[in-house]
This record gives sequence, C-alpha cells and structure tokens, in this order.
Amino acid sequence: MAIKDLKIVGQPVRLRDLDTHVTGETVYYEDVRVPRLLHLKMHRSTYSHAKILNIDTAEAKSSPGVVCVLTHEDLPGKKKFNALAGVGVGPEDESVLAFEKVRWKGESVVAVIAETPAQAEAAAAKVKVDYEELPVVLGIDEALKDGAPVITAHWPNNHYIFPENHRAAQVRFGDVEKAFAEADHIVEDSYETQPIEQAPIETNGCIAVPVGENRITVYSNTQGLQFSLDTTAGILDIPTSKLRFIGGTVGGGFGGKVDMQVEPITTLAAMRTGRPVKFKYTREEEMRVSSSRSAWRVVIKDGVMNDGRIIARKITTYQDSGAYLRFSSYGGMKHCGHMPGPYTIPNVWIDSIVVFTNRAPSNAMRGFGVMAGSFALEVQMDTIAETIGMDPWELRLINAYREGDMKSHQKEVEDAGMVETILTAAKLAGKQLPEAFQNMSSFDQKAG
Amino acid sequence: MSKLRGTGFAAVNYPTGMHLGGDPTQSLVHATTSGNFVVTMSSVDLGQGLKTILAQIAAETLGVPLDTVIVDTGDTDTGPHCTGTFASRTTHRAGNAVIMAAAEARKAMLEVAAEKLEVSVEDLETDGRGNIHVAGVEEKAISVAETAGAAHFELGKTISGRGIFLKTPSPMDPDTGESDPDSTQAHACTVAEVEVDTETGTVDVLSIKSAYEVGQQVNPALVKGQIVGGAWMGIGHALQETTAPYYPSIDHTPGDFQSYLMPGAADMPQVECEVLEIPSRNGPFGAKGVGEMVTNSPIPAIVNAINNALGVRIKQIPVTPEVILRALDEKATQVT
Amino acid sequence: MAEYLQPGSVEEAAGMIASHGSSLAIVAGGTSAMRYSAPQAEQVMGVRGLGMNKIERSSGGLSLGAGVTMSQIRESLPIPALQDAARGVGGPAVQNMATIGGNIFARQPYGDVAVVLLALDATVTFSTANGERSQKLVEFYDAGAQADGLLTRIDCAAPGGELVYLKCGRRRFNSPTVVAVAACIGIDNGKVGNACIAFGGAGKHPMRCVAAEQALIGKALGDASIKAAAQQAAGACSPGTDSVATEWYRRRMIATYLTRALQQIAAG
Amino acid sequence: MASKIVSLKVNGKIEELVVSALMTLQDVLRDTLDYTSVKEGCRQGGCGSCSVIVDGELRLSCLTPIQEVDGSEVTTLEGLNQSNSITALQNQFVEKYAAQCGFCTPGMMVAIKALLDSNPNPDREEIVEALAGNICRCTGYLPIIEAVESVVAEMSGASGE
Repeated sequence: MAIKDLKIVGQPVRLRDLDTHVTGETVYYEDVRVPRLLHLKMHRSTYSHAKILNIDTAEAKSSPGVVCVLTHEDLPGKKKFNALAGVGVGPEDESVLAFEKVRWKGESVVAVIAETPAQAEAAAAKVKVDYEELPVVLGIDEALKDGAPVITAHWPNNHYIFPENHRAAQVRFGDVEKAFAEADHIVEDSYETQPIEQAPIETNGCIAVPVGENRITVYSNTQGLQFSLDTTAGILDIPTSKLRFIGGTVGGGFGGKVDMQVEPITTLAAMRTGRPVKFKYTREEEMRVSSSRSAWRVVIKDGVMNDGRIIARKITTYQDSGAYLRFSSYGGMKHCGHMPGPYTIPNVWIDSIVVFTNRAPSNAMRGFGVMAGSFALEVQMDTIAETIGMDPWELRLINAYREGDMKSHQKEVEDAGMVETILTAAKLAGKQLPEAFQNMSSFDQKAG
Repeated sequence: MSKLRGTGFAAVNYPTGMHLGGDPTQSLVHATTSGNFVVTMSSVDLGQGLKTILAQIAAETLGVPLDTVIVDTGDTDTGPHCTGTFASRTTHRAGNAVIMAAAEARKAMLEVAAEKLEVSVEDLETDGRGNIHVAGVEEKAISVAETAGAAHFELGKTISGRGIFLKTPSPMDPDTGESDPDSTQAHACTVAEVEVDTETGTVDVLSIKSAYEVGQQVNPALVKGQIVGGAWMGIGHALQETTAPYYPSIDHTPGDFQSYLMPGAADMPQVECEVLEIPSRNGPFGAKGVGEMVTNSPIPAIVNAINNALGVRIKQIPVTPEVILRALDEKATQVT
Repeated sequence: MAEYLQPGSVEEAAGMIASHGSSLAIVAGGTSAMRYSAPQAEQVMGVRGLGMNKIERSSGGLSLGAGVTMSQIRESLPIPALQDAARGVGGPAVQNMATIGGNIFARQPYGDVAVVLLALDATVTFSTANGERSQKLVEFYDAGAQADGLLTRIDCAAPGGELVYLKCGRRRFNSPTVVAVAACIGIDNGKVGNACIAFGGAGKHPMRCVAAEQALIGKALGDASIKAAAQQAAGACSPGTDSVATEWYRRRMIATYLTRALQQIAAG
Repeated sequence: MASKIVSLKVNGKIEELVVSALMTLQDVLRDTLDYTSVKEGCRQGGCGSCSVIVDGELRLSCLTPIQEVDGSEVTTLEGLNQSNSITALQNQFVEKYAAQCGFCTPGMMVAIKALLDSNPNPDREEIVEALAGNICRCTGYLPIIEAVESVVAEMSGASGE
C-alpha cells in the first residue's frame, strides 16, 4: 500500500488510557472483583544455600483460615522449569517450589493459601523447614574459582554452558591479537554495574479464578500473556486450552514482569481449592525476591591507532545470573549482538559469560544485555580519547558505523544514524566541531 | 565548600526486536456494523502507550478516523498471539502485524464500497474522515459506516483482516557469533552537565541534552515521554539505584522505597531533546523501538561528566558519594 | 492478630503500657509503628485520640505535646532548625502524620527532629503507672531509649545560642538520613561559652557529642577550633552501615557537616 | 477480641463498619468499599499511591489504622471526581501526558489537590517538594510538574482577570 502523506501516524494524539488514569478508573489486575477470594503467601528460604532435610507444614495447615498448603510434592507436572524452554533454552534448572536444596535467600518453598492475606502470612511463618547449611558463593570471582562450591549440578563450574560446550556466547571476527600487535595504543579497563531493581509501582501479582469446564482465568500483570499462559500450562502439565490469561493494562514493567513466578503456583492453588486465589508480591518481595537486573563486569581491551581508529576490541563480560538461569543466556547473547557498540571495528573478540552464584536470580530489565555494555563502552571511549589526546566527539565520529559496514556478527549495518545523532547532540550542546566532522554522514565511506 | 562542574556525553545504539528473532505478534482487524474497526491483539501495554500507537497505525492504514478504531487487547481467549512487551519489540512487531491486518481489512472494505458505488476498487480512496470516494470525484462517495452496514446486512461479506509479523529465528553461530540478531537499530547521543560537591561527593545533574534517532515517530508525545522518563531512570541508575549496595554482599538489600534510592521530582534537571527520523526499512511506517535505549545513553554521559569534572576515572555504577570521595582520595595520594 | 486499644486518657494509656509490657505497640502517627512494631504486636494502642498535640510557649521556652506532627512544627514553630528537620521527614503526607514523639523513638538513621531536640537539651516527660516522670532527652538515649510509660511532652528552653541544623541526605526531599547534625553555640566574649552538638545517623540513637563540644568551649569559633571539633566528632561517633551509606562515609560526613554547621554559625 | 463499630464519611457517604484487628484505612477503602483508585504500591508509606484526604489533610491510608479515622471525613480520588474539583488538573495531566502506566496517578492527583488547597499558587520549588512522597517510575516527573504549573497558571490567570 502506498502511503503518500501520513495523517495520524506521526501525530501526538492523546494517550488512550489517560482519561481513566486521572480519575483512578483504570482497571489493573487487582481491581477485578471476584467473590470468595483466597490469598496466597509464600514461605521462603532463609538461607542462601542449604540442603532441605525436612519440610513440616502441619502447624501451618492447622492455622486459622488456612485452606490449602502446597509443597513441591503437590506439583502435578514439572518440578523444575525455565520459561524459555519452549524456545529451546535449557536445561530447566529452577525449582518451582524448592526441593532437595535452596540456592538463594528468598527462594519459594511452601505456598500457603488462606482466607485473608494476614492469615496466609501468619501460617506461612509457621512452616518449619530443617536445613543443612552449605557454603555460600557470592560474586563472580568466587563462583569461577577452582573448587568453588557447585550451586546447580547442571553447571559444574558455576557458569552457563553455551552450545557446543562453549563457556561463553562468543564472537570471533578478524584477528584481535594480530591487530593489538599493530596498534599504536592499547587501552584496557574493567567496568562494573551493580544489580538494579525494576521497581514498578504495581508489584508482580495475579488472581486465578476457576470458571467451569476445568478452566482457570488468570488476571495477570505479566508483560507477555501467552508467554505466561504457556509457561503455566507447561509447569502444571495441563492443556493450554484450560487457561485463559487476561491482562494488558500493567502498572509498570521495565522487564520486571516476565519472571513467571506468581502465575503457575496461583493457578495450581485455584485448581486445588476450586476458589479464586490472589498472589501479590509485597513491596519487600518485589525488591528482594523478584528478579533484578544482574550485576555485570565488562572487561575491554582496545587496540587504537594514533589517528583515532579503533582496530581491535576484545571484550570479556561476566553476568551474575544469581542462582538460576532464567533469561540470562539470552541476555548474554544479546550482549554479543550489541557489542562493540555503534562502531565499526575490523577485529572483534567477545566472550559473554553467565555466572551462577547464590544471589536472587536476575532477569530482564530495560536494556537487557545492552545497558551495561553501553555504559562500559562509552566510558572506555572517553579513556581512549584521553589516552591518544583526541577530542572525544571526533573519536566517536571517526569510528561510528556507516551504512553497509560489516558488524562483528557479520551482518551489514542497516538504517544507520549514529553519525547524524552525534552531530545533532553536538549542536544541541554547543559543541564546535571542525567542518570535516560536521559534514560527516552515515553514508560516508568510513574513514581509513 | 568546593563544587566542580563537568560535561560528558555518550553515543549509543539499540537493537529493535527480540534478540535473534523468532518472536511473532499477530493482529486481527474487523469492522462492526456501524463502521468502527476493532483491532484484536493480546499485546500488553505497560503504560508506554501501545494501545494508542496501534490505534494510530490501524487508522492510518485503514484510512478511517482515529476515534472509530477500538483496540481490544489483553485476553488470550480472543486475542491472537503476541510474544510480549519487551526488547523494544512491540511497536515494531505489533505495529507491522496491525498494518498487515488493517491493509487486508481495507481491501475488503473498498471491495464492498466498489460494489455499492458500482466502480472499480482501484479508483477508490479514503478521506480519513469516514468516507470512501472515487479519486478526484468527491461526490461519488459512500461512508465507511454505510459500507460496513451494507457488508453485513445486504452483501453478507466480512470486512476483516489478519496480520502477523515474524522475524524468522537466526541462531548465533556458536563459534563466530554470526547471526542476524535484530530488525533495526535506533540511536542516541546524550550530553550531561553535572556539579560535584568534592567534600560530600554529591552529584547534581544540571542538564540532560539528547539527540534521539528513532525512525518514524508514531507518536512524538509518547516518544518524548520515554525520553524524559528514561533520562530520569538513567540518573537513578548512574547515581543511586542498587539492590546490592555492597555487591557481592547480600547484606543491606533494600526492601522498600526509603532504602532503594531513586531521584525525586526535585532532583530532575530540564531535559532537552531533538528527535531525528531516519526511517527503518522494516518498521511500521519506518518506526524503530525507543523504550529501552532512553535509559542507556544518560548513564555513561553522567559518569563521563563526573570524570570530566573531577579528573578521575570512575568505572562503576552507581556512582555514590562514597565512590566519588574514594576516587578523589586516590587521586590525592597519587599526586603527593 | 493484634487487638487495637484506644485509651480514653493518658492515665489509662500508662496503665495499658504497664499491664501489657513489651507485647504492646504504640501507634501515634503510624508512619513508623505501623510498619515495624504494630504488625508483630499482640496489642496495638492508638494514642492519636489523646490530643497530645498542643504547642505551648513560655518565657522563651517550648512545651510540645508528643503528638505534635511534623507539619505542625513546620507551620507553627518559628525555630528554623526544627522546621528544617521536620521538613526532611518523608513527604507531605508523612509530615501530616508523623509525630515528634514518634521521631524520638524512630529507628536510626531516622529521627531527624530528635537531633535538634538534643541540641536544645530538651526534657522528655513520660506518664507512667506511678505518675509523671521527666528526664533529659540525652539521659533517655544514654540509658538505651527505654520508656516505662507514655511519652507525653517534650520541653525545651530557648536556644542558648545560635542553632543550626544540617542534614546529609541522598536526594533533596524525602531522603533517608546519612547524617544529621544540630549545633547550638553560645558565644561569650568572643569565645564559645556553651556548646550543644548532636548527631543523627552517628550511632544507635541520636546522640550528643560531648567530645566535640569540649573542643570548642573556651575557644574562639574559628578554623582551628572547628577543625578540632570535627575531628573529635568523627572519632567519638559510632555510625553504622546500611543501604544508604557506610560507616566510613557517615564518619566523614559527620566531620564535614559539623564543620559546615559551625562555619555557618561563625559567619553569623 | 473486642470489635468496634467505626463510622466514617467517605466521599460524602456515611459508612459504618465493624472492625476488630489491625485493619488499615487502605484495606477498608479498597477491599470493603471498592474505592479502587486507592492503589497499593507498598503498604510501607513509601510510594504515595494510597494517598487520601482525611479531615482536610493529606494522609497515607496504608499506615492509618481504621480505628483512628472513626468520625472522620475521608476523600479519595473518586470523591474528587464526583465534586468536579480537579477537572482542570485532570485535563492538564491529559494534555501534558503526565501519566504513563497510571498506577501512581490517583495518589499523585490527591497529593496535588492537597497542595493546591493549601497553596493555590505554588512555585516550582513548592510543587516538587509537594511531590516528594509520590513515586512515579515512568514519567521522570517533568510532565507532572508541567501539568501542575499549567493549572496554577490557569487558576491565577482566571482570578487575575
């Protein structure tokens, strides 16, 4: 279809939900009213790493208001899962409800369902779990040390194993070592980011409602409805036809609502009790239990010429996944696809390593796999400029990718716009650039 | 009291779409009897305005008024598949799916109109105000409402369309990393100006100026909303936010908004931005994804500005006041 | 599940405290107690209805009901240091709720207003089963902040000199406290005659810092004495580490902020 | 356990409730009376999304024991809608795109209403201080500040004429 002039696309039309946001009438998942609602609270691990010797739910079961208590023994299908199993990521390593071992402080162990949130919370506190403490591994260095305690049997060296038994998702383009030998300067540094919480104001949660014909309707604030539906059906080993997910209006996500933690267990609780069940993370759970952005360490070694050309970039990145995989291998691969940033560099070597520790599992957040990379690269670019005594704007413009350049993952650059964007920002900030630089464009021949 | 100012900037790119593809989104569009159009999806609006931009894209494609387009999303019983709202994918994937579905529905609509007007489909155009007319002959017209009514009650025809967008999977070569990971790239360059109190290590971000290149903007106001909100989150990431203040220790993990620090309204500088539109080859009307990149460029820009102000080389975030004082202490020892 | 008690009088409240002991949580404004103590308590006693929210002025001094809120302090007390401290507590809604009595019991590093009260050498009065009991706030903290009755009133004399309050936070408004400092300095014949210096975020409770005061008394308030006081303060304090700041940073800010407060006073 | 009858006026309507344990005003407003504009973002007094007006004063309903509002007048955003007292503010929020996910917005509206009631002509500094207890994770606050400034300008313009 030929579009000559856009009429509606490109216009700042009103945000559709705003009318009800300002009156408080927008319906989020927990504004749905259902009768005879039960509430689920989770008894969580108090240890970062421990063997489970015994789970005693007797006192919790006889607590006031308690309707149902669920342990790993009540799971009808999988005991372990990974939400990306459907697209071939594995092995499934995360306990739905902990058994044999807990691997992080806050891991789900026993779900308690009661008439009121307070009753469920009080009863969950009465679950007794006997543990035998195991050595705790925190931090990338400790986890990768020879002889470090193993967190999950799948990963004997506490790092994810990529296809063909690789330790890292990797990129090999050109010959970095040869280029380093030819470079005028070597600039090498290491960058670190701490874990960050998505912190949506609405915490993770859902309400599962039995609706007849053995179907359950789940009102959820997930960022992916079918994604959550398929994962829930997979974990509970029920046909997907038995589930209906309703959502689509969410109180903030930022990557924090793809954990698939609340829906499976709440659905199981609704199936077992025959009543609607709500499971909503407390703010403390949202902050401490739900996935955060992982901690990253990005080590960069660049070979740079006196004229500013970066001729080689070697990157080793470590991502602290926490106790389980979740989407970290995806994030690690995405990191590979992003690096070495918006620059054309003829020799690139990337190792992106996913490390397991006894932290709360990390997962997606706004800029997954990319944010830490961009941070490291752009601070490194300033270091290069300082090292070779070049204006940092000019350094970036010289190296910025042009349309048709070959990226290190062997795809040609399309829709390039870095040069124009830098020039526009320079103008906005009042930065004077030499005319040769002002005239650069993404359709130039790359310098050199 | 000693305060130092510095300026820093950063240039970043950001991929649109789930890494390595394989992430379809579908859309169904149908006309009601009175000529409204329902766009049925199961995509999730996180507040960024997905429902709004899908309505714009549908109205544009159908050639009908925006307020006659209803976006019905968020129910897996009725809405066809969407992989989810993440990876700066939804405008691109869902937008393309809507274009495909709406184009098919438009074709069906024009066929009905052609039959009613006894003209050829190729001669018809929409005026965007709810009418279909013969090109160049505005009197020879029928309203969309009448067309939809006729389709239902006279002709027994459906005015509907199906759409899907899929970037076929492109797995990474395990040895070389060769792959086709994304659909397009958006770009940003942010300049930050900071003032650092060298006695307390406190940083004030004085201004954020950015250029963003996001392809065709579907809704400039919503793009700006992302840019401003992303600048704020970037300031938080650069200076305050952490769930593990003493990483890798897990002690002192914040459990509330009092201890998980984020900037307040009073800490926000003015945010200036200029948006460039270099259309993407495969985005809906040339759009690229913008929602995630907006946080990424302010972070290194602020850190570079701090390093510029102090003559130090801080390489970690968040840059807390303590990080700054320790860097200044180290610098002082090196000098003496 | 907690039983909610609403005493009709201060005496009745004191009786409830005596009979329930540590199983009882006291809720005034609720901003702290409703989070930390009430949910676990067997009995919760609400004291908002007791009307302890009067502000009385007498001969330059002040008598503040324990239920006086942060907003009342901001609006009704013409003492900038107290106003600033109250202004630093939460946002507007919290300031409408949080009370001065609650602030005295707040977990560190909260309790900004108590820091100013310490610098004013305030007296706290408790209603107990055995009648009223008063003590200096500094003694109350030195004794471990244990109450045997209901805190009803805080009295302080007019400041014995120039009073300055400064807070080191992590953002401009509604910031958790890194450290807070209040200094009240009386100059006599060009020398420091009396000094009352208090810190928040510097130990288990808000604390007076006698070492810093001693470093000033009898000296001219100038660079040398200020430096000495700051050094004494940093050494004498025992700050903790939390998610907002480390002990190292707090100790450094104790010196920095005391220096700034004293410089402000010296500058007039 | 002693239960008690609490009577309060919510959005102009008298409500009588039997309460016993440590129930908060938020629990009653959201779950008993279905005033779902009262959002629950933390139950810790940290996010401001449950803000309501009690006897003319801005309060956090999540930290308010229900027993303490016996005899009080409580206004939620639903009540402000009924009285059309914040239409101008709502229009400016829409105009300035001052909400994205919208979850913090009801609390934000109530907090701004409380500000404008006590100070009809706040400057920017007073506006940002008044927003200090309400967290927004989406917008970066600037559009919210602009919306309030526009309402203030409108109001002072109207009274100046």
